[in-house]
Amino acid sequence: MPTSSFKIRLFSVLKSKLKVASIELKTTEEITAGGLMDLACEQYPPMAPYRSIMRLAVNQKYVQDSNRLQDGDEIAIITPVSGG
Amino acid sequence: MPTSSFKIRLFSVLKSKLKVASIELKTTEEITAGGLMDLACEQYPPMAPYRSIMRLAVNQKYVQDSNRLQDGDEIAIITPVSGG
Amino acid sequence: MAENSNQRWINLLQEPVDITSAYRFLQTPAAGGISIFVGTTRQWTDGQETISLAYESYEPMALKEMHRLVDLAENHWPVHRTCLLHRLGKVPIAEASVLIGVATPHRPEAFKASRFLIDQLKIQVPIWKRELFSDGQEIWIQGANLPDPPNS
Amino acid sequence: MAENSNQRWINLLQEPVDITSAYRFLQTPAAGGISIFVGTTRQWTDGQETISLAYESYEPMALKEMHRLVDLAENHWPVHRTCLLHRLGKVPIAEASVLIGVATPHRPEAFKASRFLIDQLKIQVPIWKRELFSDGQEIWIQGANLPDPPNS
Repeated sequence: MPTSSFKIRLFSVLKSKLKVASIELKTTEEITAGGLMDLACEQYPPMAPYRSIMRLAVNQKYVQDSNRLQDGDEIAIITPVSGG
Repeated sequence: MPTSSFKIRLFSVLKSKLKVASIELKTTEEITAGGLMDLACEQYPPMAPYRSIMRLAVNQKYVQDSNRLQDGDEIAIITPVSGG
Repeated sequence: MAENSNQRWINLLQEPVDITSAYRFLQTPAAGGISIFVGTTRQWTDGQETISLAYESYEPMALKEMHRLVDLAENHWPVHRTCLLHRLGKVPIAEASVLIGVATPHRPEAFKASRFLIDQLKIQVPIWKRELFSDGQEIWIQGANLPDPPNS
Repeated sequence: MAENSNQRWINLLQEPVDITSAYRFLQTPAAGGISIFVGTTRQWTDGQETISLAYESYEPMALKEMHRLVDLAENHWPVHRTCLLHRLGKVPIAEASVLIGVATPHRPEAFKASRFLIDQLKIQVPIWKRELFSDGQEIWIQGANLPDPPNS
């Protein structure tokens, strides 16, 4: 499998901690939603404390951690929301 | 006991049936809220079918049928309301 | 510090209910949630067409009962603002006959208090609805429950 | 005969929420009950003073989730009109951050549908609140629940 590159949007506390609105991760293996969040926390340690309250959104829909990702997916990490 | 006279306000279906906004009843005995409604139904038979769904209001408060009435009380017969 | 004075706006109206004024009245720095319920004249009920509703009231008692219901709501929930408005006379299709509004610190009590007030208003407050149908029939609507004397 | 077309007004706003327009949108001959919930910026929470709230959103996804929640509400209750508006950016004290409105034939489903929509919005819709306190502290508020993937 060739290298896949995922641009991940960040919001709220994650954007504040990392001081960027998105990060980019590369992988040479198939990866799941949960795997991508684990990888993000390894490469960006300030995210690690939030790992247990992260949900991945793929193409603007929430997915289970077991979902496999596709090259070209629009990806965002969502922490518990607080609108309203 | 001298004769007591009670003016009773009517609304909604009772006012339509009797075509008056109030009736006056006289009694020479002490009377309860329930007794007054019974008397009204005797003297105004078109009211009788509504006897079981009447509540008396005395001085603008609902009362139990067992309440004794006083000369000078402001009295109204209330059928189930339908505001809202 | 936090504002504790409860305020209420209770009225019977001959003119249309103004939701904008009601909302302005309900706004307060003490509230995080405002729940507003508006009852409107519905055109169709079980295939019968309503032309209009008209409301009559035993007005002084209706106002007293409305105040008593707000007293009860204030005793149960932290209600900072309450609005109870009922229109009398004819209310055309899609227009408001009643507006219930409450402002509370959080949303659960806003929903609970406004639901309580509209449910109780429909049992306790001496207001009656006369419904005019498209077939010419005109009837007084009767509620399902007799009103309760307080403390009974 | 009875009007069956459901209509919805869903939006994210940079400007103040206009309750008058929302109410006009909700009015329909098919409705007997309109329930509106407005979330407002509360000044005091457990003795801490809030100066203002500011909301940010993952906007395209937030709009999709709002539509999905209205789909769910329409599948559960006979909802003729739905209004879901959320303001973004700074929301001063006592002003509205969110407005949920539904119009249904009768009142019980109006209360149920609007309560469902605000409760679900607060779990599912990617909008976050940043709170500025009078002591200079400024924090991102985190909800109590992770959002759920649909059909899970």
